[in-house]
Amino acid sequence: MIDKRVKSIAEAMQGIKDGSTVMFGGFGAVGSPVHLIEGLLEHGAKELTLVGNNAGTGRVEPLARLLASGNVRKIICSFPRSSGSVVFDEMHKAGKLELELVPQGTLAERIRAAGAGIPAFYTPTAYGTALGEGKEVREFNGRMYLLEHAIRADVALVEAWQADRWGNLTYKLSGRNFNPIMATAAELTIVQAQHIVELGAVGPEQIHTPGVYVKRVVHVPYGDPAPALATTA
Amino acid sequence: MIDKRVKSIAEAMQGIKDGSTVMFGGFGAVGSPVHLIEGLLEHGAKELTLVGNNAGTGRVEPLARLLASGNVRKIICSFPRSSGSVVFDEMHKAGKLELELVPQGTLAERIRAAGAGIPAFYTPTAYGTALGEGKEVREFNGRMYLLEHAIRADVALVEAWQADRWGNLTYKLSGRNFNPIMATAAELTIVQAQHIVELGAVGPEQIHTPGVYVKRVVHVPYGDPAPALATTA
Amino acid sequence: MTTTAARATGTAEGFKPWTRPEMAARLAKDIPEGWCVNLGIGIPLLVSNFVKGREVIFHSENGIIGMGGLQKPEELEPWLVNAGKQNVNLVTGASIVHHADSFAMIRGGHLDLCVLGAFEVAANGDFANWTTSLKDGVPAVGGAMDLAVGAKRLWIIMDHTSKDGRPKLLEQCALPLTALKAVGRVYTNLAVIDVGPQGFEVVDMAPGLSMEALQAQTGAKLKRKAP
Amino acid sequence: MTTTAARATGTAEGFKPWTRPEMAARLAKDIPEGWCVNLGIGIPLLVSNFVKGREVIFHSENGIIGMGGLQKPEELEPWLVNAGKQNVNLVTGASIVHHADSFAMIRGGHLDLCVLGAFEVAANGDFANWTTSLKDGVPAVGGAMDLAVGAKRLWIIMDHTSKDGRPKLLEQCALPLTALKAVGRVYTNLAVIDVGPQGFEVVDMAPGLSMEALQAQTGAKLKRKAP
Repeated sequence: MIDKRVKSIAEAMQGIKDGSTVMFGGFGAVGSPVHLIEGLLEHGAKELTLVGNNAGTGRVEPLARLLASGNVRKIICSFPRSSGSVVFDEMHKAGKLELELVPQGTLAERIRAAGAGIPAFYTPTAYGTALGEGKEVREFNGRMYLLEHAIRADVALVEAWQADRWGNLTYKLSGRNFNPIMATAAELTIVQAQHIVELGAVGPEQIHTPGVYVKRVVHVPYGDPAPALATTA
Repeated sequence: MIDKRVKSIAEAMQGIKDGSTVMFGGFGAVGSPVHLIEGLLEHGAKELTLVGNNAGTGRVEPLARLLASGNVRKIICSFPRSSGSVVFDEMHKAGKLELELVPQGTLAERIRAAGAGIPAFYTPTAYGTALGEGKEVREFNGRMYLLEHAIRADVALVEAWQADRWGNLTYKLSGRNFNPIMATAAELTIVQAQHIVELGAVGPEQIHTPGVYVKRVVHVPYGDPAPALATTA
Repeated sequence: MTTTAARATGTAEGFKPWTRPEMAARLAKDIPEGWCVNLGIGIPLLVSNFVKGREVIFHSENGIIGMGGLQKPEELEPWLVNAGKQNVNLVTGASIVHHADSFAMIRGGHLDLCVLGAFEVAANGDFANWTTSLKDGVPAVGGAMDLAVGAKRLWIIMDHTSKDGRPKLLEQCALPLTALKAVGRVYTNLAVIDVGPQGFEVVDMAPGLSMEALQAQTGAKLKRKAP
Repeated sequence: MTTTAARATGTAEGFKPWTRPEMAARLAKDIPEGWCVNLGIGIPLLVSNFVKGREVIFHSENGIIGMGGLQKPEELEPWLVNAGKQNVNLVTGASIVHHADSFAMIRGGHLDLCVLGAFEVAANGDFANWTTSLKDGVPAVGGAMDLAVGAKRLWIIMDHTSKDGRPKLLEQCALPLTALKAVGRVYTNLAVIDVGPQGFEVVDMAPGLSMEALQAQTGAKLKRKAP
């Protein structure tokens, strides 16, 4: 019997090595696999490269603490700065945390490309800007494009609404965001699921992520994300 | 009020010009917009380039009749040949129908790329084969890839299970196939829908194609596709 | 004080710059029913208040097609946020997609319009809105560059001049660019200005403002749009 | 008649080539529980009959993950077809995706195994299965090239020789290639053969068959797989 459920977050983290590239879903707090990020901090892997849309808020939430721990060497990110991104700001200014800033759509497409076996693609985004500097440029039909490469990860940390023992997933509303594409782009995709459901409980046309992409599922019925504070994208 | 419903297939075809590139969904009979293909034949546009997985069966079904009409200059296709593809075979052998043969996954990704604003991407498929000949080759991480270009269309003909007045769509089971990606890749996406439903009848997490991609919807409650005869992929 | 200076600060008798809601309403007037529109954070978001009676579909780059207004306290659905991470509602007919699909929609030219704020707009359509410096502070870019190149039309809504009175419409941008030749139209507190093949073309001005006064607050040559 | 010739046609006493169901069963034995597997049309499809008692997830490139068996007449669901366009069932836990997502799964290396038929397999793992000629007839390719380069493992299941007795395992393919250096293992009616760094390595043979007889029907050097 296929059963991807594991009993604890510690078990879910087994085998994550120093030097790993780790993606994490979420757009702000919504769809963020906070308990897995906390688990990664406790697991203790060092020299990590993180890939995600944001770079944490405040000093208490797991992502901020993971950055503060010094275990992260680099972050690939579209929107690291927010009113509350104090730890990121400090670490980056102190030269302790490298940043690769990527436009949000390019970030999403580079992740999707990795999952789809596409090593590189051309995009118009960022052509002629500081974020396009040093990138290969090419013209198609009279318009200029940049070559962008897939971002593949060793580990993807994903937050889902429902999961079954095969790892089939659904996401709730805006909780979807980066989670489905990250689930496809890593060797080891680990899911924290709000609800564990029976196989077949979600119809074949309603599953958002087929279980094929998922290696481990841990049940974390943590409830709703905190009501969102307006910051910026 | 946004209302993309049109009253007839003839109305749905309005404005399709000679020389157009027209995509059609479906994998064999399932999800095939047969009434729209028939409408295209009756509309009479000539010098068409078609894009689809298959190239028709027998002499009676609309796609075979469209090919037989001589209105099609070229077909971009992954599996034109089947036990029943008599019209395609005849037209192609007689030099009256150009074929661009594309591996099925490359075909799907080229269509998806067009919808996603990606002019070109690299894929390992067909490298070193006759279908890769003449294509640009590039190495990434020690593996060889081909450069493949987006296929954009003037018109996409799509078959859906449910549609609302905004053009939000769902597909039934294997009827999904190429339909959702073709819906994104054309200037004019026309849908034949089995069921017209009220706006909001399908939940926001269950819509397969957001209506933004759709221009016209025509109600064709034609029922089930014919039980499939085993042929080949 | 000189007339020009008075007009520049908008205090001359007979002339008042448009307020932000007025700017948003003026822009909203130009959005026809049926468009799919992405509104940037800040002033652009105000535009959604002025399309009542028309079905306009608002897109949020985190994967919402059919975004409604901000949630009231009693409506709280913490699983719905907009690009600014505020809790929002869905309208009837809304759908949700993942981030790659959302940006495929943007990059693929499926949005009729994107409205963004800006620090600077150049006469050739270049604009700068994502960072004031690549050296100081921590940069962030979000979805601005994707929206700028992807949407069918990019309109900018912003004050005509900076807080210290310097023009924001320029011959050339000085700040790091967000995109090249992307802007189609600019809505400011003083005027509505198209970016045409030969540069800025004034479509509309706040009532009582003269072309000369507008030119005085603009860092590039203005001409009147041919009717 | 000579012993070799007798063995070659499988008629010698004490030796019978594996039947197609036996070949499929032999291959199925090597599929562990939990793999996601795409079975090509023809003999490969038989493999699904021999994994009972193990959860193996069958993928169909037209967008099914969790394909069951062929439908019985009383089960008819015309909206479900496999890659061969036969009506099939779904298993509990199945999901449906569109064609680009299905081939993203294939190309992205998410299938543990693909099983295809072939006309020829070369000792370096090249193989040919999509057309016997680029000149005659109308070619078709379907998903074979994508599956061949995408799945984690590609196993071929085929008769050891062609109908007229020519070897199908060769030093080099003569027919148009489907993919280069793609095949990991070949299951024939005579043997199970790995494609190793130095060429074909015999893992298993039909009972009673000798290495010499197998070599006589093979167009490339065989060696025994080191245990």
